[in-house]
Amino acid sequence: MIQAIVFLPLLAALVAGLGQRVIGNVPSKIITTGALFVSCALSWPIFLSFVTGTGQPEVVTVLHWVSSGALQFNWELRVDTLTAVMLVVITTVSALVHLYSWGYMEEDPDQPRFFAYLSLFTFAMLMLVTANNLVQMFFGWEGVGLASYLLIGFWYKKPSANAAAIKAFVVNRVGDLGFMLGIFGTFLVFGTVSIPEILAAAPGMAGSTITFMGGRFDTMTILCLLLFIGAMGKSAQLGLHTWLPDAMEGPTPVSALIHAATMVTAGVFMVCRLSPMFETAPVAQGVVMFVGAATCFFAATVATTQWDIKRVIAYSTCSQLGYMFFAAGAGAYGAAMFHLFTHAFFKALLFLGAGSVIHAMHHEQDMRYYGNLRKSIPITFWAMMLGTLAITGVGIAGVAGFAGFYSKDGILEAAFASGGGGVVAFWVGIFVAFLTSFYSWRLVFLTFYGKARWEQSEHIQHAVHGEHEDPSAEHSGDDHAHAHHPDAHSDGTAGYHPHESPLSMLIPLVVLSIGAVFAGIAFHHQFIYPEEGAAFWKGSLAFDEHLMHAAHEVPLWVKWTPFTVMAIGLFLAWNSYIRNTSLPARFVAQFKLLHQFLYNKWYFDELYNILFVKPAFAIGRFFWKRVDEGTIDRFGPDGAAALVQGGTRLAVRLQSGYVYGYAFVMLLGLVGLASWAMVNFL
Amino acid sequence: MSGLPILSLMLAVPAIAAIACLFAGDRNARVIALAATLVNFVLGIVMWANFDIGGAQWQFQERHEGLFGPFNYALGVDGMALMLIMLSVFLMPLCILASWEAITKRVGLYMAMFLVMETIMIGVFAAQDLLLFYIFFEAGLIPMYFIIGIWGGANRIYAAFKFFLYTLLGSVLMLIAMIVMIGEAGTTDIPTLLVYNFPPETQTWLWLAFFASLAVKMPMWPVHTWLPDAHVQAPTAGSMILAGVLLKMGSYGFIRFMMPMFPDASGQLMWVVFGLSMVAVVYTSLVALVQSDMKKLIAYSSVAHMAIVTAGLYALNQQGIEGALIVMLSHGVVSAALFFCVGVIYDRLHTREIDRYGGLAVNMPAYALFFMLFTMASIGLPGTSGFVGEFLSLAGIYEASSTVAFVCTTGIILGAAYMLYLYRRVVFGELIKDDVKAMPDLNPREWAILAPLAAVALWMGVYPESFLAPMRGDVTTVVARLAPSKPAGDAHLAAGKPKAAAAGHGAPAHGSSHAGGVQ
Amino acid sequence: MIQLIAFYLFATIVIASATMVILARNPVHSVMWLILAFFNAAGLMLLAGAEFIAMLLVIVYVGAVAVLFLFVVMMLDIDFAELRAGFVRYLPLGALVAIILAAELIFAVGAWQAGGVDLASRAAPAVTDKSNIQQIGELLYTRYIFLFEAAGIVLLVAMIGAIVLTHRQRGGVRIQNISAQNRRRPEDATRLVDPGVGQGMEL
Amino acid sequence: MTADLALIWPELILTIGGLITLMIGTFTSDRQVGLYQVASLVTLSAATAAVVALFGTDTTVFSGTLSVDSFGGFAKLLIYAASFMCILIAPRFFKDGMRAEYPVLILFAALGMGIMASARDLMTLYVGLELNSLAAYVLASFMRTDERSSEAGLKYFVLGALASGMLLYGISLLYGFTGTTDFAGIAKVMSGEMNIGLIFGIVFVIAGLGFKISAVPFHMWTPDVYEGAPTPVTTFFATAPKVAAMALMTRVVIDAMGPAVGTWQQIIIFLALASIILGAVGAIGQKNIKRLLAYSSINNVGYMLIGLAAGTQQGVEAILTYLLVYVVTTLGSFLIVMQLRDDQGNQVESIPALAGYSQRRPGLAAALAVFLFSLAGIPPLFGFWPKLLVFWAAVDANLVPLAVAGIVASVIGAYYYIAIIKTMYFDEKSDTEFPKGTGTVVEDAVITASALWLSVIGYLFIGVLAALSASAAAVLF
Amino acid sequence: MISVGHYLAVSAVLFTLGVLGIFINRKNIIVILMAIELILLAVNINLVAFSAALGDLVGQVFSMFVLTVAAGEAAIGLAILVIYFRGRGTIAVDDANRMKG
Repeated sequence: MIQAIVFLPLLAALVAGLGQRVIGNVPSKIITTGALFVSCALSWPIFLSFVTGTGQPEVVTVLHWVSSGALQFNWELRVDTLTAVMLVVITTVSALVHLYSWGYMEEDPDQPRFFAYLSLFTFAMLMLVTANNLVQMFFGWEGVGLASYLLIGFWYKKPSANAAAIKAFVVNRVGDLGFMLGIFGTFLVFGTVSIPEILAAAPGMAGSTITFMGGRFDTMTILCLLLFIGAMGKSAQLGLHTWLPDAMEGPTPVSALIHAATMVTAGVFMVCRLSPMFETAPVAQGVVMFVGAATCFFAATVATTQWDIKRVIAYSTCSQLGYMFFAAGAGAYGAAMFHLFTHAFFKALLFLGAGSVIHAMHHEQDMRYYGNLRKSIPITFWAMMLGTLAITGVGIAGVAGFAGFYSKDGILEAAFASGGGGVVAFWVGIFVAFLTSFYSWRLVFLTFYGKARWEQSEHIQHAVHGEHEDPSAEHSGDDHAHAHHPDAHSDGTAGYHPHESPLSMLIPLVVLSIGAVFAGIAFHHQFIYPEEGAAFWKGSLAFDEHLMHAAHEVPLWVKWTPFTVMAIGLFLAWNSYIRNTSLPARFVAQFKLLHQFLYNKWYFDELYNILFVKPAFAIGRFFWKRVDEGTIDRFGPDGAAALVQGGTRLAVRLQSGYVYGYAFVMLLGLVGLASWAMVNFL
Repeated sequence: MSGLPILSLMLAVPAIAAIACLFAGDRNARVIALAATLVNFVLGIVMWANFDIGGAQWQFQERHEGLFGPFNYALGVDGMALMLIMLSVFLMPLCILASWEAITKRVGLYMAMFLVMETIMIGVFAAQDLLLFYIFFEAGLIPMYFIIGIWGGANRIYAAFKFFLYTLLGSVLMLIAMIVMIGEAGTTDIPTLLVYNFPPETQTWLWLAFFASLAVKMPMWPVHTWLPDAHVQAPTAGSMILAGVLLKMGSYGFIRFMMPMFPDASGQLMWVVFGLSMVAVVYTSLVALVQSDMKKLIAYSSVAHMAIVTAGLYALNQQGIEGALIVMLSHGVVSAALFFCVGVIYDRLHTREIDRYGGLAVNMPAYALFFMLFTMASIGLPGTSGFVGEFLSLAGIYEASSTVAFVCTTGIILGAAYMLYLYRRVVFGELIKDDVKAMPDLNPREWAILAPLAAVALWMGVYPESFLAPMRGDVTTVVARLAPSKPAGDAHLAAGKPKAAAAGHGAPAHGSSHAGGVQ
Repeated sequence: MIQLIAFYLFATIVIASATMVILARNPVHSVMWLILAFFNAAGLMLLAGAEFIAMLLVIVYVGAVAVLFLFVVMMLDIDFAELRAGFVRYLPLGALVAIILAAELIFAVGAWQAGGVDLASRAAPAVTDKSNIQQIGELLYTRYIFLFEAAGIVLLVAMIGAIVLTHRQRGGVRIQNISAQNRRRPEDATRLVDPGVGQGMEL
Repeated sequence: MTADLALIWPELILTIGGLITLMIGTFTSDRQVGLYQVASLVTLSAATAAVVALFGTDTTVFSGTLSVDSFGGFAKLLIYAASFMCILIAPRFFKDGMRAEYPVLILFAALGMGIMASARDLMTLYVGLELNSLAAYVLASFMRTDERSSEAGLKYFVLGALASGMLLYGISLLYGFTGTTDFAGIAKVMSGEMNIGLIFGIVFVIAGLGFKISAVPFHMWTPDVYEGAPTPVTTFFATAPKVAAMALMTRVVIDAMGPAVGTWQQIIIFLALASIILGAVGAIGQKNIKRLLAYSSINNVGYMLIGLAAGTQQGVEAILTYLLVYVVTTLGSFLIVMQLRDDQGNQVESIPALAGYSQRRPGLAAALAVFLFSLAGIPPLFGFWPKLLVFWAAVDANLVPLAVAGIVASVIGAYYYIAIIKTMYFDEKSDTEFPKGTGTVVEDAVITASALWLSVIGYLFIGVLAALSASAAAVLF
Repeated sequence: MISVGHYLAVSAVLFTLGVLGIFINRKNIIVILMAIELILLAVNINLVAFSAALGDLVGQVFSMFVLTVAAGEAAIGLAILVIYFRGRGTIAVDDANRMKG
């Protein structure tokens, strides 16, 4: 069964990708989407069996892979609770995104390719989560990276998409460098790459030390940190996050699936999967928590200033991933996984909703050109609303709440309960919850409330004037949603009236909305409650029951603070974007530097450009022109050739043609040899 | 099988066909060459099928004492040689096919040169006599010289001379070392020399001489500069075979001679190899990043990959060596494929300037797919051949030194950067140039070349056991031979006081038994 | 004492005239100086007791070689005025090297002493009861017969060489060819023509 | 004495044959080329047969002035074979037909070279050498109306005379300081205490002989003479005298100066390296193929001298093998050079004119490529083998630095060989036509056979060759 | 008393003069040929002196051969000179450089 779940998407991807010209567009779409729905249908029973406690971990070996000395690993599929959680998240979101893409990508000429990529991604992601050894995990890890690369660059004609795709791959590779070194180190220390064996042996290694790159470190700390670098890359943590916002160049369903719900959470998954290792390395845990909190804070601050709807959500994703990491850092892996689980639903929902908005707005992504859309696209509006409620964590402690409420509060409480640095992280988390609320509501208000403002939008004008055949722009489904009203310019619509998206896009919105609303309330017992959690996880991650107990017994104000700050954020957003729309501009004018700093994403891209990209090219050119050609070749082969040529000129000059010259040379030789022999003798 | 001198046969078939090609017309020469290489490929498969994994170290041995005076006509293969011969015979028919239409002048001579090349390559890998090996090793210069010089690009003369003289300069030092070895050990028999213990100080000199030679052949930084020139100027098939097999002769020399014959020197001087490899990985990757010529870019990437090979070999452990061997095979397939990919579009537009292309994904989707696959294989995406080799060798390197492993692993970042940058500029982007628009997608002949390469690249990535199994025993032998002189890795794992094992996932601590990390 | 004086006389003259050989502007003068040098060298050899060689030197060199030189110098129609005088370029360096060479040679031969040689291994010890010429003759026709014959071949080759190089088939020389004269028939020599009127005579 | 005559059959045959040929030439018209050519060829064949018959004899004749042994035999075989080829190819070269003096001089030169190869007395050495030299001077200027030929003769003569002066001076010193001219006697004295006179003698003799083998710095005549002399004569110079002089040098150095190894070894090493490097470097600048082959011969002599520097039997074997391969290669190359004629039938010597030769005359170009790669010592061509043997000998004699230096310099040498191949194969066709039908069947057969032998086939004869050279070299030890 | 050294010194000087004559001379080739004769003369003096000092006749025999060969050499040298002169109309050493490089 697990084989079917994992390999059906691959099969579908191959059929659709390689056979697209044979079987045509629609069959390709049917095959891929169908395969995903089958996988999804097969995954839920597994998950539910773990929820009900009947499921048992199992490992299925598919094929021998590599054995080299002690380094042996096979293609294996592991199913345990952790995997099961991921399975449903992946297959469900993926299936829905497939379905959504029917509508969203309808006009695209390369649909089979798109669907094949999506399925391929799903396969890789499934390989990642079912890995029983680190190398297979790495396979999935890189596989999703490839799929992400392909999908970000799906519109390969757009230079920005290509640049973003390469950026995503390369930045991820930086993380992978850490991951690979981590695997090597793990193998060196434990003599195996099998995850269960490593986890079993990890506690025995606690406190040991190892030399790494000349320094002496605590073994487990260094291993965990190396692996965590991998997680940072994939999960876009501070420092390695720069690719994620750019990744929004890809089609929106991709953002929903890969850059919100699944792939970016792989890092969290990995940390949870290897949580017994992290448990032996408190320093590494501290780093995880610190990085998570920092990312959380950073991304949220940036999100408050962005205008691009997808970028806001992307930074939001980044920020939420930070939450997950500081939960993991605090030792609350269950909470981290829970947030991952709920986040998958509501963030996918937000992205798909944003996609629906973009679709309706003829690929305008700038929120400054939105406004008052709630009436034109009501279903989208409500879906987005639910998603926002979920992400901002609306809920009444002890009664009920949206999905995000349970998971986020779980994290904050666990962080608080873990004490020490966790308390700091808690406060950061609280502040970020406020920011989350602010930027989420800002998004909703800008998009759905106020006045229509899209007359300035170039995209809309293109649509209205029929000049939209801009080949580099997104061009799915753009012929159905507009009518020409050249005279009606005064209402800010420029005569353009957005229409609601087709059914294939709305169904996923609805389904995900259900998840966003109920995922928290339905499963929070299993994920984070001490006793039920332990039974649920069955040791597939390091579930600290004490911590979870403590988390449930935090002071009441701790439980209420998130809600409070959410409300403040909501108020602030309402105040700034509905009640007093000039406020943001005044704020910007007042704090110009701060705004610039945030708006430019803390200048990370510029910094990296100066620190890495430009020097890489400059050094490369230097090595090529100055060292390879200017030094090695010049003094090496070319130098030797020149030397020989010089010798040749000399020899030719010596061969003057004059017989007395020749005689003289002979005499010189004779005298020289005689003198040499004489000196030698004497 | 015992009676059939299959290795001699494999040497003879292309040699005879080469002579036939010289006298046949253009059309016939192509057919003869293809037929001969296919026959050799079949013979290779027969040999592989009959290779007894886990059996005798040397198989298919042939010996004729005294035929050549002081040295012998002695052939035989072990697993490593077998795999490299398979690589050669696999690539040869593809090279012939790749030249089917691209080569129009002096076809007979061209095909003859390739067939001679095949004989030489097989000879290098099958020779069991030191001098016989050297003769084959250096003979490879001649056909390659002609291939670059006659059918190469605009600056072919410079490239051909550089290639010839540079590699010749390298090899001659090895010859002196071989003479010294023969004098010392009193035999030219490679299997005997493999277990002969040279005095340590002699080993150092011999090692250095071999290194000088093989490093050029590999090529290692800083003696790599002939390679970009040779590749850029060589015809497509020439680049394929150069990158595919000829570079492997260098690394084959490492594992066949330097490591088992001079174990003490290898242990002492591994840092030289590591140092140069580290420089090469970073340096050549950065240089590759700024290239505007496709073949040059891939050539520089070859240098980086071969640096992984050298570092992997000199990790002196099972993973490092096996990984390096797989990288050799993988690089043989993948770089050949990449060069062919360049050749495909070069045949259509007659330029290798990256900027002249763009948007090929639109009109050449199949090509784009293959190119993508090989790009990914080149940057070591798991599931492709590149990954298995790189992963194993880097794992091996890590055991020897985490610093070296770190530096070498940065290659995966830079590799991704330059390969994807290349792919983006060639395949992605707008299709706006008219001449590029007119380029048709792959024809059946090109399919026939790319499909097997792709299949092997994936096969090697998903089930590398097929390739690892024949070599395992040989690698074990080498590792055992090197074990006494191998320096300890830099990990220095020191057990601490284990905390009380956490409930639920506590298991008997067994990690400390791996102290030192030697597997 | 006389011997010593004679030696120094001969030695001085031979060196002086040798110097003049290479320095003289006129090649004819050079030949003359050369002849003088040979005579004095023959004198030196007489002093050393090698009468035969001394005579040979005079007969062969002065009588044949030097005269041959003179002959050629005269025969070739050389405009001596045009010959550039000068050995400027190489002279200082050349002279330096030559002086070094001479110094080294003299230093080297100074190392000779009779005791250093194993006289027992001499191939042909000179005896006092036979004349120098007889002893040489006996040696030449026995021990060195092969070389003697080979020397003959050398001279033959020299002769062939000199002839093959310088001998020219002279175009203007008429040699009687008797058989050709005998073979000659009237029809070879005469021709009957019948020219038409006004056509002129074709010769 | 009469018994001795039975052992010098080759010399007798050559002398008598030479005289007969001379007579034929004198008493028949110059157009009877076939007749005296056949006579000379038969003479050489007979002499060769005599050498073969005497092979294995190891004795001395004429009171020890001349040796009859396998070493000399080996050299003579090569000398006679090379002379044979040089007579064979000549008639087509000389437009006015080959004059009878040409084969006669070659025969007498061969006689002289035979004497050189067999000399074991300084006097024999001198006479043999001069016999060869005098003939050679004449041959060099054989095309007396050609200015280049006469200039070549002049230079060869002047420098040759200077060299023989040096040689003689050295000989006189050796004689004076050892009291004998016999090689064995000299060696006996040299095994005792050395003195400065002996050392000068050694230096002067090596210098004089170095001229004959054209070792740097006594090589200066070589390029000019090779270029100026008629091509068959150049062929002759490049082959037979090299063998004779090398054999003579080997014999003198090993037999006579053997014990004074400390003195001559360094000199030989210097000559070897200087020859290798200057030969290679000088060759690169050449546009004339005969001149280039001259530098090539200088270069190759350097390698042989490495074998000599080793001073071991192994080294001598290497020299002999080298000589054999060198002679075959050089003969083959010159046979092709002889065939380089444009559509007017004029000799083409310019290397740039060879551009695209492979497309005009693929067979000849391929053969020339084989010869050149072989000269460069690139395996699998057989030219690699003697080079290997030479280095092998050097290494075994603990002269590793010399071997390394030599082998590195061989890369420079490879440059100019492959440069010609580049011209023939890579360059666009030049304007010069090379019409077919320039070679006789015999010549083509010889070219084909040598090319085949020098490609891999030669390796099959290593065993025979090794046995032959070993038995020859053993004579000296 | 006249020692062998005296002779050898004279011969050394003669040899040197001969050699010098070859390469400092730019006037005409005949002088070069004469210089060669000087060298051979020096050798002969050497041989005779050694012969006398050793009481061994081989030196004198050798000297005879040298004389013989020298005569032949002179003949051939002059013959070459003659044909060279015929071709060029000059015997200046400086002009004999048609081939070089």
